[in-house]
Amino acid sequence: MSLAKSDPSLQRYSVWNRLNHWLVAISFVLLVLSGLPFFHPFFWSLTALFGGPTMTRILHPWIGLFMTLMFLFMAIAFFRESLIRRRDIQWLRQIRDVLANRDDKLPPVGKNNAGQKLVYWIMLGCIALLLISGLLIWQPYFAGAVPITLRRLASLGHAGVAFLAILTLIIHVYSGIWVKGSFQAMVRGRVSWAWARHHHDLWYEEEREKARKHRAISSRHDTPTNRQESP
Amino acid sequence: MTLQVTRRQFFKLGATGLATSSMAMMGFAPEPAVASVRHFKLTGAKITRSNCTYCSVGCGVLLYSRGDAAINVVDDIYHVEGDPDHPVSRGSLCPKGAGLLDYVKSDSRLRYPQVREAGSNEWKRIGWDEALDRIARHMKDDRDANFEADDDDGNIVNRWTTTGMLAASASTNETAYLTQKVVRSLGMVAFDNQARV
Amino acid sequence: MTNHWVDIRNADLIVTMGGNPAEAHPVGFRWVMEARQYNDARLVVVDPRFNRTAAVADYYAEIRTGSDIAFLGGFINYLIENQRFHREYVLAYTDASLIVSPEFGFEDGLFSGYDPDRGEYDKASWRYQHNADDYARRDETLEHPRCVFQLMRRHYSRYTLDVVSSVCGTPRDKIQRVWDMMAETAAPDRTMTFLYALGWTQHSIGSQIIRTAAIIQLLLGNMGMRGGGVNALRGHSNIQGLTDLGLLSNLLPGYLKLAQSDEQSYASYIDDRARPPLVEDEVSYWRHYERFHVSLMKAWFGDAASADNDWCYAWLPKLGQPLYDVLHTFERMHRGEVNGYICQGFNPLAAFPHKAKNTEALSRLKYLVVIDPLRTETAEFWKNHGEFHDVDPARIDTEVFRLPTSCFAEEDGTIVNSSRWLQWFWSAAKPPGEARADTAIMAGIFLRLKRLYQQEGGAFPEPILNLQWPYRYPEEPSPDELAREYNGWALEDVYDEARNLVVRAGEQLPDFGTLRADGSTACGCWLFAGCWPREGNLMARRDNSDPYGTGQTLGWAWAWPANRRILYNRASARPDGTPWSLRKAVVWWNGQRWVGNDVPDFPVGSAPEEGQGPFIMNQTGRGQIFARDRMNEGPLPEHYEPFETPIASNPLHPDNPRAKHNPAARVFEQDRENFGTLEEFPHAATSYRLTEHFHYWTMHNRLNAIAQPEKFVEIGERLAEELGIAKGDRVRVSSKRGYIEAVAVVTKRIRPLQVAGRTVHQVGIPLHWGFLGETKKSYLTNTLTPFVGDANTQTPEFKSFLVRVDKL
Amino acid sequence: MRGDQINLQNVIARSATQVESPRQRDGGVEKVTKLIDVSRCIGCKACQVACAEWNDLRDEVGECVGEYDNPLDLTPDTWQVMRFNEYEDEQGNLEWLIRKDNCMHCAEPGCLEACPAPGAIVQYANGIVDFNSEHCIGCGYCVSGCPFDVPRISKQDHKAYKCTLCSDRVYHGLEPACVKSCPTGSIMFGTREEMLHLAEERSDFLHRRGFENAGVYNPEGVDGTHVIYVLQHADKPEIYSGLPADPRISPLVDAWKGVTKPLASVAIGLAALTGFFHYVTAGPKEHGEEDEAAVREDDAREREREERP
Repeated sequence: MSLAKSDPSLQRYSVWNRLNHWLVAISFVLLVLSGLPFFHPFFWSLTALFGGPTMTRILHPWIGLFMTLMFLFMAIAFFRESLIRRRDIQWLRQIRDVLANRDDKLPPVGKNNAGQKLVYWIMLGCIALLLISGLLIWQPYFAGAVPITLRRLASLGHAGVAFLAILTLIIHVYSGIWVKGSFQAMVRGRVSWAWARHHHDLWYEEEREKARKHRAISSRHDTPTNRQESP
Repeated sequence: MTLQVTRRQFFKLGATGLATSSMAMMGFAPEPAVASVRHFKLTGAKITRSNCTYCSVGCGVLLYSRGDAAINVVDDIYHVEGDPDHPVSRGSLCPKGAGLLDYVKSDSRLRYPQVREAGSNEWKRIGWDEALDRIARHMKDDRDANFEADDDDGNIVNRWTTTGMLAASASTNETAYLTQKVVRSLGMVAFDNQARV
Repeated sequence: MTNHWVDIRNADLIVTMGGNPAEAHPVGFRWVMEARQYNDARLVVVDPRFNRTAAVADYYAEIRTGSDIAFLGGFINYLIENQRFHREYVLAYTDASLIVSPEFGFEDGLFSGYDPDRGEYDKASWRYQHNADDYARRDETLEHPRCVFQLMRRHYSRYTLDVVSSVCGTPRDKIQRVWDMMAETAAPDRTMTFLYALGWTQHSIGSQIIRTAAIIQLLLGNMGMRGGGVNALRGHSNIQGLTDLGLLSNLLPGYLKLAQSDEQSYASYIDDRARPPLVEDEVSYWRHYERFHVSLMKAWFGDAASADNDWCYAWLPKLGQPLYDVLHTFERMHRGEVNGYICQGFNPLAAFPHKAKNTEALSRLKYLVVIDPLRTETAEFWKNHGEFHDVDPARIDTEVFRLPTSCFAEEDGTIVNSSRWLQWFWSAAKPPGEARADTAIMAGIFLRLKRLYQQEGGAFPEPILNLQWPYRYPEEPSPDELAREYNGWALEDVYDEARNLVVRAGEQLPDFGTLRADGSTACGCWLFAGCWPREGNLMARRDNSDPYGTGQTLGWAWAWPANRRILYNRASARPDGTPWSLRKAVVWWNGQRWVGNDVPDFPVGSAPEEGQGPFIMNQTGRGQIFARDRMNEGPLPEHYEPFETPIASNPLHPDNPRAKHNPAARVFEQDRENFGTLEEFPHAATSYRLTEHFHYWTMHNRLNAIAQPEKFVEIGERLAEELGIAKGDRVRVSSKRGYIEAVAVVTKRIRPLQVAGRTVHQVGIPLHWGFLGETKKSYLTNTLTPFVGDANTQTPEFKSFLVRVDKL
Repeated sequence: MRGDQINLQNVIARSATQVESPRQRDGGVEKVTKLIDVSRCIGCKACQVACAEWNDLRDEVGECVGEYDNPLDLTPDTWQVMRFNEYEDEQGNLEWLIRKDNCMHCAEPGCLEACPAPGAIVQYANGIVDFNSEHCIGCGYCVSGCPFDVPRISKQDHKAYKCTLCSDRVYHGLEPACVKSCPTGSIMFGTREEMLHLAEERSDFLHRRGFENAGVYNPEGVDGTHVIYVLQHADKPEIYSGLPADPRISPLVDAWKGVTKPLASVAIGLAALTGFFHYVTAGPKEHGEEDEAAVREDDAREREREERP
C-alpha cells in the first residue's frame, strides 16, 4: 500500500500533547471570559457564567494558576521544535505569500512554522508576566502587602499583557481553522503524509526517513509472505 | 489649549459610544444603585434629654432608645449624641461623651449584688435583701460598739468614726442630699467625696 | 467657676495654668476658641508640658510643676512696681486700704504665730486693726505702711523676674511676655480669665496658688466682669454639687460647718459663724447663718428640732479633728482604727495616693461596701491581678459587698456643672439586671438600720429614729421629692419685716431670702433655695435664648445662688453704678434698682451712694487680698517647694528648712519616711488626665479603649537621649513608694528646665488605665504618688513628686 | 442642607457604568463639604469615636507605640484617624500639628474610576462618594485608584470600606457624626459654597495671627475635594503627617482604566473580523493533488531502491 493515501497515517501530536494543549486552551478561554468583566464593564454580564461577580473574582486567579502549570508542561514538551531557525526569518519575511496561500514560494518548513513558534514564545512571555502581575494584585492574599505604585503597575500590566495574549489566541485559533487539517491534527493527533509534505516539508522528509529506517530494520526478519504486502 | 476635557470625560469619550450601544444590545442596563446605602438608624427612636456625667462641663446629650416606653417594652439605649439646644455644648461631645453608649452597655456593668466572704477568692451572687440586711447589721454592730457619745474632755460629741464613707462624684444632687442626710443622722464623720481627686 | 463656660467667649485674654481644658474639658474649651475667633482674644498656656491646649494657643511658656505661686507672685510685684493695676477697682472693691494689726508679721518664710512642734499657726495676729466701733481701720491713700496694699507690695517685692525665672525654670523673656499680656487686662474694658483645674489644686500649696490668682484678678479688676473671674473647671460631673451639699467630713449642706468638739454651746457655734460686717453697712450675708442652719435642722428632724433643744444641735456629730478627709481616714484605716467603709461610685484604691498603703488599709477593714455601676479595682482589691496587683486573698479577711447601681442614663435628677448650673435630666431606660438607684440603696440601708434600732435599741438612736422620711415610697425616695426638700418649704406662713405675707405654710420657698431662724421654714440646702419654687422645677428649664448676646441664658436650668450666672457682678459697674465698659456690662444701677443681663449678685435696692461692697459674702464687702484667718498657711500666698522637690532648697528661703515646704501641711510621721530624695529620684513628675479617658471608668468602654489602649509615660527627647530610651520602649518609673511599667512616649513637648542653677527634667504620667476593663492591663499611677495634702483641703499632691526613669 | 435627599436620581456617577447617570435634578441639590480647620484641632478624637459609634464600628483594641496616635492607621473598622506630628520650624518653634485623616470625597474619585463593579461605588449629586458593599466584589482596585490611600479591604468579608461622610445622616438632613461631635468647631459642614467661604475667613484669621502661609487645601488635581482643610502652613502640606502636596489619580491608573480599554476591546473584535474576512478573500490553506502525487513518486522511488538486490 502507499503513503500517498490521504488518510491521516502520520502521528503529529501524542495523546499527552493533545490533552495538555486542550487543558491549556480551555482554561485560557475561561480566563478570558472571567477576566474580561474586570477588563471592561462591557463584558460584565460574563460574570454570570461563573456564579456572579464575586465568585468570578475568586475563581479567576485559581484558574490562572492551573493554566500556568499546564502551560509549563506544554512549554517543556514543545521547547526544542520551537527554537527559531534562520529559515524561519525568511519565512516571516514572506508572510505575504503565507497569507496569500502562495505556499510554493515559501522556504522549507520543519515540524513547526515560524508563526507557530511565535505563538509559543509570545504565550510563554505573556503567561509569565500574567502570573507575576496577577499575584501582585491578588485579593485577599498578596495585594495588601504590595506597595501601591507596584500594584497600580501590575494592574496595568496584567490588563495590557492579557490583551496581547488574547490577540495571539485569536490568530492561533484562526490559523487552526484556516489551515485545513491542523485542527484535526490537534484533535486526533494524525495528519496525512501529503499534508505534512505541503505544510512542513522538512518534517515530512524526516518522518519519511524514519519510516524507511524502520522498514529496513523490520525487513531483515520479514518472511517472503509478509514482504509481499510491504511497499 | 482651549479645549477643556477632564479626565473622566476623556475616559467616557472612548468608552461611552461603544458601551451604550453594546449594553442595550446585550439587553443589560445598570441595576439601580441603592440610594442611601445604609438604613437610617434613628428612625422611630425614643429621644431622652440627659446630661453627660463625666466631667463638669455638663454637656447635654440625647439618648436614643428602642421602645417607646410602652408598658410591654423594656427600652434599650442604642445611640447617644449631643443635644444641640444645650447652651454650652451645642450638640458637640468629647471622645468620652461620644463613647457614652459603650459605658451604658459596658460588659463591666454590674447586674446583681455580690459578696466576697472573708478570705475567699471569688464573688458570690446574693439577693438584695440578704445584702442590705448584712450591711445594716455590720453597720449597727460597729456603731453600737464604737459610737463616741462624749470625748475625754467631757464634751458631748455623738460621733461615729470607725465606719467611713466616700460619696460619688457623678451621682445626682438628690442622691447626694439623701446620702448626707443619712450619714449625719448616724453621726458619721469620716465622710468625703471626690472633690480632691 | 465665678463666671461660666459660655462667658469665656467674652474674655480678651485666656490664661490656662494648672489646667488643660482642651484635654480635660474639650467641649467647654470651645468657648475659648470662640473668644479667639470672634472676640480677638489671645490664649496663653503656662504648663510643664506643651499640651493639647498649647497646640492651639497663641503663646506657650513652660514652667516647673509646683512653682505657680512664684510665677503669679512675681506678676503681682510687676503690677505694683509698674503701677499697672486697676487702681480705682482696687481702692473701691478690695481690702487693700484696710489696716492690719501690728502683731502680724512675716519673717524668713514664716508668718507670725507659727508653732514648729505642732506644725500649725496661731492665727490670732492675722487680722485688721479695729477702730472704736469695732470696724476695720482704713487708709484710702494706700500709703499706710500697715495697710494691706503696702504689706502685699513688700511681701512680693522679693519675687523679682530673676527669682521667678530661677524658681520656675521659665525663660525670662517668656515670663515677661506673659506678664505684659496679663497686665493689659487691667484696662476697664478688657478682661482676663484664669482657667484652672486640678493642676493647681493637687499641690501641698494648692489653695494658695488659687488665692494668688484671685488677688491678681482683684488687682486687674477682673472679678465680677464678663470674661473675667477665677474659674475652677472642676474634675467630676457633680463634684460642685456634692461640695455644695457638704458631702465633706466637716461640712453640712450650703457650706454650713459641723462644730468642733469644744463648741458645746449652740449660741457660740452660731455667733462664730454668723459673721457681722467689718466695714460699716456692709451686707456680710453670712450673718444669716442661723436661718440656714435652723431650716436645715427642720428639714432633717422636723418637729423634733425646736428652739428648746437648740434645734437638735447636740444630735450633730462634733469633730475631734479639723478634717476627717480621705488621707486622714486611710491613715487611720491603715492603723486598724476603721472597721467599715462604704464607697459610693468611688474607686479609692486607684484614686488615692500610695496604692500599696491603700491596699494594706483596705485589707484591715472588717467590711467594705462598694456601690457602683461598674467593676472597680477597689471592689477587687483582695483579688490577685498578677504583677499589677499582687495580693493573697487568703490573707485578707475583709468582707466585701458589691452593689450594682444605675448610671446617669437610667435615672432622673440634677448635677451641678462648674458654671453652678443645676441641670435636670431624665431616665431613658431601666438599669441592667437587678441594679438599683443609689437613692434606693441608701434608703434600703437606712430603713433597715432604723428598724434594727427600733427593735433592739442601741447607741444614741434618736437622730436615726427622728430623721424625716416624708417620701411616698419610703424604700425609693424619688428625685423630685428630694429636690423639693433641698429647695425647702414653709412650715408656717412666712412674713417679711413689713409683716407682708411672703410664703404660705406648705408652699415651696421662692429663695433663701425667705428662710427664717424661728423654725417656720425647712430647707435642705439654703444655697439651692429657689431651684424648685411654687412655679415648679426651674432646673428642668430649657429656654436657651440669650436676648443680650452675653451668653447668660438665664432661662436654661437654674444656677446657684438665686440663678446668678456671674458672681460678684456688682463689680462689673463702677462705684457710681455705671458699667466700667459697655463691652463688659453685666448689671448697672438704673436710678431705682440694679438691672442688667444677669441676676444682680447684690441687694437690688442698694443705691451706689450707700457704698455697699460687691462681695456680699465677705465681712468687708470687698475682695480679700488679705485672707485673715481663713487660710492655714498664712494670709498672703508664699511659694513653698513640693514635698518632693527636684531642687535642694526653697530658693526664697534657702537657709530656713522649716520654710522649704508648706509649714502648715499635715504629714503623718510614717509618710515622711516615704518621701523620696533628689539623689535617689532625680526627675520631677506630674500626673494628669488624657482626653480619651475619664479616670478609671472609660477603660471599661470599648470605644475609648480603642482610642487610647495602653498605659504610657511622656518623656522629653533630651532625657530620653540621656537614658537611651527610644519611642515605644518599655520603661520603669519608680518613686519611693513603688514602681510602674509603661510604654515611653518620647516627645519634643517636654523640655528640660534650668531651675536654681540645675537642669530639671519633668516626666508626665497619665493617671488612666488599670487592671480591669477593655484596655491593656496596667499598673495604677497612684502606686507612685506621695501621701501628703494641701494644708487647707488636704488635696493630695498628685501634681509634683519625684521619680526615676529606667529603660527596661 | 435639608432637602439634599440622595435618591436614585441623585446618583451622578456610578462605578463601571458607561451610560449617563440621571442629571436632570442635579440643579436641585446643593454640593456639601466638610471643612477641617487644623489650626483649631486639639486632637481629642471625639470625631473618631463619634464616627465609630454612629457607624457601629468597633475596631480591635490596639497598643501604644510611643505616640498619641491610635488607632495607628485606617482600617475597615476605623474610617478616620487623628495623625499627630510634633513640628519644629527653622527657628525651633514647636507646633503640634494634628490632622484628621479620612476620605476626601474627591470631585473626581480615583476609587470610582478604578472600580470594575457596576454601582459598587457611587457619587451623589451632593458630592458624597459612597461605597455600596452589596455590589462590592472585593477586588481592591479602589485601593489602587485612590490618591489618598483611604479604602481598606475587610479581612472578614473581603469588601472595601471607608468614610461615607455619613451619607445616611446627610440624606436625613443631619450633619456627619464627626462634624456634630467636634468640641472646638474645627470640623464644620455645609454647602460647598459656604464652606469655601468659611475656609477663606479662617485662613484670613490665621494670616492675622502671623501664619503668612495659611491657606485652604482643596486639591485641583482631583478637581477639588468635598473634604477640605484649613492649614497654618498650606505651602507645606507634607508636614501634616504626609498630606500629599498635589494629589491626582495616578497616570498608571488612567492608562489602565482610561481610554485604552475600550480601544483594546474594539481591537479584539476587529482581530476576529480580520480573520473572517481573510478566510473569505484568501480562502483556506490546504494541500493539493500535487502533494499526493509527490508522495506517490517518493513511494515508488523508495520501493525500487529497496527491491534492488
